[in-house]
Amino acid sequence: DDVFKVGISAGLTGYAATVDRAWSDGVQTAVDTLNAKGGIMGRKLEVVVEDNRSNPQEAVTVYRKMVSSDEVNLFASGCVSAGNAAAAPMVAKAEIPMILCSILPKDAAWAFTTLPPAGFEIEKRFEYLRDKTDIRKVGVLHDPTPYALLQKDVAQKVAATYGIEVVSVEAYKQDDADLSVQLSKMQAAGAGAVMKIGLGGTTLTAAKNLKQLGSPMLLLTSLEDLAVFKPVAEVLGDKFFFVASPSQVYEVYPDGGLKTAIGEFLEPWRAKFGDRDPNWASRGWDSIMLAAKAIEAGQSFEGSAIRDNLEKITGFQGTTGSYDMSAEKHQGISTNPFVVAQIIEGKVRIAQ
Amino acid sequence: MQTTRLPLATAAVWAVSAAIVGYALIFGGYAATIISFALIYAVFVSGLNVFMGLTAQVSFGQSAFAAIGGYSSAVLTTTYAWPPLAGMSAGLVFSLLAAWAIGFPTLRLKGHYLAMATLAIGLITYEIAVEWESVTQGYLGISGIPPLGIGPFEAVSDRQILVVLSVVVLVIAFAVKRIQHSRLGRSFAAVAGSEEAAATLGINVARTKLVSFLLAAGLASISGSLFVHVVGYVSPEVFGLHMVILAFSMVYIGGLGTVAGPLIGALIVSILPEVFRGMKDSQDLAYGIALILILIYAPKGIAGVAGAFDARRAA
Amino acid sequence: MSAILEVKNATRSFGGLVAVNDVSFSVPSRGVTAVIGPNGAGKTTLFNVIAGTISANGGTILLNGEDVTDFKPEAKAAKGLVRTFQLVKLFQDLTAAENVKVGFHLKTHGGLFAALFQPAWARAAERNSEKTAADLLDLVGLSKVAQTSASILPYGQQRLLEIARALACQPSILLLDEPAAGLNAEESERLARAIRRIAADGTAVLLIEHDMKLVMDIADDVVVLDYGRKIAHGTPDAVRNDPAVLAAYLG
Amino acid sequence: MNPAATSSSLPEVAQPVLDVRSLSASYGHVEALRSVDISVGRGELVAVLGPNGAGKSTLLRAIMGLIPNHGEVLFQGNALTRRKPGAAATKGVVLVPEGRGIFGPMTVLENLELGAYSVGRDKKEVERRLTSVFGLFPRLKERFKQTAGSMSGGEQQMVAVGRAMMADPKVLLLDEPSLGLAPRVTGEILDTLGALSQSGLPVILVEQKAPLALQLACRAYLLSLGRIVATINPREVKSHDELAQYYFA
Amino acid sequence: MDNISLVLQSLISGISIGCVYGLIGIGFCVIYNASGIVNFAQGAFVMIGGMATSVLMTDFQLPYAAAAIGAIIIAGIVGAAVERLVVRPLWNRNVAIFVMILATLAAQIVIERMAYILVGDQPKTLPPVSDLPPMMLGGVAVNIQSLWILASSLIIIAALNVFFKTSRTGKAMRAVSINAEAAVLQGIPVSRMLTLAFVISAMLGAIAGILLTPTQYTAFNVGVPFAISGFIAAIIGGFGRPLGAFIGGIALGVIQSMAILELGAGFKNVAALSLLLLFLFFRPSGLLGSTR
Ligand SMILES: Nc1ncnc2c1ncn2[C@@H]1O[C@H](COP(=O)(O)OP(=O)(O)OP(=O)(O)O)[C@@H](O)[C@H]1O
Ligand SMILES: Nc1ncnc2c1ncn2[C@@H]1O[C@H](COP(=O)(O)OP(=O)(O)OP(=O)(O)O)[C@@H](O)[C@H]1O
Ligand SMILES: CC(C)C[C@H](N)C(=O)O
Ligand SMILES: [Mg+2]
Ligand SMILES: [Mg+2]
Repeated sequence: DDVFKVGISAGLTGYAATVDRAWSDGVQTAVDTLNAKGGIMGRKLEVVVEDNRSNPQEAVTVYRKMVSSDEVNLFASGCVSAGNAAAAPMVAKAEIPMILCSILPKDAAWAFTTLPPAGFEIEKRFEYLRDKTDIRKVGVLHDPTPYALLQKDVAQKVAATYGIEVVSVEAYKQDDADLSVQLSKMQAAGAGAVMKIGLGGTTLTAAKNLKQLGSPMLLLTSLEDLAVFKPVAEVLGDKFFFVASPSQVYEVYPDGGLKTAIGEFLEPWRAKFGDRDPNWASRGWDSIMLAAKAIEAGQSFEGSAIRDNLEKITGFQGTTGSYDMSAEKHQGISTNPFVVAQIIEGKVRIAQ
Repeated sequence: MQTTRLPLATAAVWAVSAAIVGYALIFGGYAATIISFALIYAVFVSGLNVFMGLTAQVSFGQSAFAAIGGYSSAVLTTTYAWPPLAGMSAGLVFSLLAAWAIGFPTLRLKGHYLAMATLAIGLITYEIAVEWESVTQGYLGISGIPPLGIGPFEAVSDRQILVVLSVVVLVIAFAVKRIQHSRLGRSFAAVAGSEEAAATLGINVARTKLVSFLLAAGLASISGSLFVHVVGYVSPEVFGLHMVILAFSMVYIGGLGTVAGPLIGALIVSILPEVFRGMKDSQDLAYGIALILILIYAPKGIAGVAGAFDARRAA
Repeated sequence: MSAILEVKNATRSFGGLVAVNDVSFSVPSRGVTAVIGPNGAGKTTLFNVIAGTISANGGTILLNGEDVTDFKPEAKAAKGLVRTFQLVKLFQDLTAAENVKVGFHLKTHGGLFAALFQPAWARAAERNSEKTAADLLDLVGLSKVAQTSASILPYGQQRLLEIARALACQPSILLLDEPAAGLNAEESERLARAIRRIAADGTAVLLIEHDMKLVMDIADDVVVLDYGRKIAHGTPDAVRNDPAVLAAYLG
Repeated sequence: MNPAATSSSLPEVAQPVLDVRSLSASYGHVEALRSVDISVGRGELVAVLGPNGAGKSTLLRAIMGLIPNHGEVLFQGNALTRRKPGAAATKGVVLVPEGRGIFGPMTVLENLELGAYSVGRDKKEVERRLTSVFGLFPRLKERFKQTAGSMSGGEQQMVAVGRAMMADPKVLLLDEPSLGLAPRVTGEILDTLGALSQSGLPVILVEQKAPLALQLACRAYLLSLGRIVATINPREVKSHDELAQYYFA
Repeated sequence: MDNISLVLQSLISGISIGCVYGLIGIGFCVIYNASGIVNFAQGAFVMIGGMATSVLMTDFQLPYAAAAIGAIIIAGIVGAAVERLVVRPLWNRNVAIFVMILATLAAQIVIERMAYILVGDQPKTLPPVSDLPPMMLGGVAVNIQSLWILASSLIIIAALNVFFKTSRTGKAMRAVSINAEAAVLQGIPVSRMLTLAFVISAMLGAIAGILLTPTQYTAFNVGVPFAISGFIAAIIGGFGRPLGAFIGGIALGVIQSMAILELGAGFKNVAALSLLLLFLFFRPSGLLGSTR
């Protein structure tokens, strides 16, 4: 009879576009898969997606629309931290749980996130540098978005434990046309590698700039769509490394529960989207699977019941890791699933 | 009596606006959100209209004052627990001071140079909002801002907010109407017509422009404060270039230099995207095309066309 | 009769061209003084210097004995010196009546407060402006177009409107740059009458004009410029028969 | 129209070069021109007179296609496409507009060269015309490098008239060319116009200085409130008063 | 790298990116000189240049040069379309200058969205014109692509100068921008001039896009930031002056890179814009003075 409505406020345009489109396609894939099996507890699901242009004001508008016009039962919203934060109080008031891929809003009573802690991406890169290279000085290049700032802070804090020194921290903006000065500064400070934190075409710009400067520094970037990385690899070759989530290196990832979980997602995903990057989409998938689990656990579609049961989820195997939630912890992933990867001759592989 | 004939078309513009707001009042919910934003924009655009419409100057940087107002409200009410009205007033004072300091050198510029200088001011303010993290919390923004209210009375429901905003917009429209037909308004019009001629009639051109700029900045500041209290949240993107472009569309589509223009312009430009929302990826495309068509077919704006129609009827 | 305006050794050049070259004369506080001379003689430049629209390179301008050389136009207007332009500069979007009302700026006061709250005195001032504006429009024969937007008035009427607007300032000296240009014989006749009335009411008038009939009819004094220099100064009759003037201008 | 006001003994119009038939134009709902007929032939200079706001400028602008209009404008027997501004100009009908319309930021020389735009790339021809314009206005030759907008009022008028001469017009329309010119220069310009029309060029002259215009004109149209109220033969106008009579007829 | 070479290196970087801004600013000048319009869709032409070249190379397997020429032609066609469909109707209605600016902004949105629908949102890039390692002068790297940009800009500036100052069409275009009605009266085909102006400046924008994309990336949405930088460059130079725009672009680039060097990247735009403001206060009509 009645469908269970999942609302997505996503930055289908604007700076988060790549990420949020993938996220929302992932959510849709999960919903289709569940519906094919008859839905959750016999109730079908339906997705409502609204574009928030990666802008918090729009985000508020579309959240409002989905709350009052579409009467959604659950939000599986995208990765724009600011927009999610802006809408969080209003969503909480409407008693609708939200599962996100951004950092958690200040008042997170109703919000859960599929995003691993900011440190994970940093630690993997430090590990790699420590174990596989003799580079001990790095520069950190980051954009001013909240998630990037968090990572930057972690990098500065934990570097020493890896025997690494952060010799230079430089910012950039998403629409910068040139990063050479920042890179030159890092090089002048003695950095042997650049840790870039942030999304979008600027990774390509950084790579071009490194080449134009004739710089020997390695480039290690944070998670991003593989489609962006391919041209970067063409420019920098084996000087280019990136943090990859397990789904991005599925073929070469060691067998186990995680690989199985990813496989379940990849099957319908690839059927529909071919070799499009699965990373952010797999989080979207996770969000729905988490919700399904919580609903089934509580045998209730009630917002507050879903919320309470989400808090009780432990050991849930998702596509990016295993989720352990609690009343205090709405960020469920607690073991680092990432690897450092490279693209060599057009093929993604785990860096050696 | 010949002279007091009802300006029919202009009245119609007001009636349509009232109907739209009334609809939102009755049905509440999502419509109320959109119309609330539209009314807040109407306040902002009214200021722009004073500066651009009545005084024929141009500013691409009014978002700066909205940001000052908005952030003052946000920071003072959250970090320092001031009441909303006090935060708003402080924001107004800061905005006026900033506008005064900036206005002196800037308003000597003309045309594209004035456009550029004001654009620069808007962009600089935006950058400061992003970079001054210790106060503004950067892109993450400030949440938990209390709703509008005086003492124990708070406008929290959609309808209460709509009523408050409608009253604000009406008061401002009435004020603009009075200014337009006053000595001050005529000196604005004189500066708009010919600065050289205005000066020879004893009008202090620099001061007149500054007054107009301050009015615009004040209204921008108020709109910024209203926004953060209504939404409960603020971040730099609210006051980005996007805001300027939107406000420009509103002021021209509504009708530059008219009293009803800012309101009807804000309503139309806010509703337009909703009309195209179902078009998904083509939404912006449709919006852009609609904007171009409106500009071509109503270059004087809705209220401008109505005014011309009335003038014709009266003649 | 005392001089209201004294121009002493006024000089202004553009690059190598000396447009106004060491010109001195004074304008009595009553009556009409005309400035004539060939095209490019420096008449408009002289006006611009006097009114403060452009700065002088040298010389002094005394208004009622006060040195106002470096005053801005609005400051000079406040001292009673008001001008019109060779190419009319009206406030195009305002009606004729509103244009004149702007002219009352110096004679009225009130800013934002008066605009918003419209206290009794402000309303009274407004009514007064309304009435005086109507009188002034009547003086120049524009009553019929009082409510017409300035931009659509034919050229000749625009010139008259500009004069009415200047008069609204109740200037003690009025500078008119070619007021009769574009008027036909009838209309310049009406203009001449208006100027004579203005002068009779106690406003000194300084005017530039190429219409010799008008100049000879109404000027009490004529200053003749040629190549930036003053070549003659005297009564219309004296000037008319001055050989230098004949050679340079009248031909 | 009041046919009674028309002089009886007008000379025959010799094959009109420009023939305007029931031309009307309005600004919004203001009818500024109501069914006006005028024509000018080879060797003729016709004057258009009338009080301020009569529609003189409107008439010339309508002929040039600058404003929407109804009626017919025949040039050498062919209708000018009236909806396309510039159609008249490219055929050699040239207007010196009210308010001069010079290109202020450009130099005097550039202004003049643009007058000869339709000559194309024939440098020699442009030179030849420049020489003749400079002959007429020596001041322009002295100041050919000055930006036109910084010239004095009268000098700008010279630029405007000079620019029109550069086009080597087939029909010349002038809207108050004497505006702002010193009496002597006015005389010179009007003499030149007389000479040009004698040598065959059809000229329509809108002029406030009616006596001067009537000295040259072979025919004068009197315009009032957008209508031709009289067509007169200047030789028959004996005094200024008589003219005034027409004005207020 | 020692301190002096870091400063020099940053200076070189600033000049390189500045050349890009300048090249974009030149496009603004052409339309302005020919019509008095400030065309904010200029950034879209820059985007089309890089984007179309990339698509023609990868999806249609065209050689670099052919793809580039194809992209320039496409941009020219889009420029003509913008003029015909957006600018002309407004021009004929004699709208206020800022209505026109707003309309070109709307055109920018439309082009951007069409590009998005046609080619998606993934960033793309182009190989450098000549794939050589940077030239090393002491410890300072000068990249070859920037030399290409510099040389092309200078050639374009010289060509435009000759065009506007001496050619009949160029002068006619300036006349149109100053007083369109008077231009009509001289028999100048105003509408053809307008179209031509948009085609030329669209092509210049495309050339800028083709030259700059190898140094970074292009995507459907790079237009607006580029347009703003180009506009600033044009203003610094004195609006309407190609050489001024170019110098202005370099000034902007250098200021930005020095700001990043000394103050940190967060303040790069604040510094550049503040300097722009100061500059406007002291030289309100730009380095070389406006053309009008
Ligand atoms: N800004 C300027 N730059 C260069 N020359 C100028 C400038 N302004 C005026 N001139 C020149 O100075 C001279 C005097 O100009 P002015 O306008 O004062 O003449 P005028 O006597 O008013 O002439 P007219 O009767 O034609 O109006 C003219 O030759 C003019 O070209
Ligand atoms: N742009 C316009 N909009 C509306 N009405 C106009 C416009 N221009 C002129 N008019 C009106 O058209 C009528 C004719 O004006 P026009 O300028 O043709 O007169 P004119 O005979 O040239 O007068 P003048 O001798 O003063 O130049 C006038 O009543 C005028 O008010
Ligand atoms: C995961 C990322 C899309 C998060 C983004 N940088 C933000 O904080 O808004
Ligand atoms: Mg003069
Ligand atoms: Mg006229």
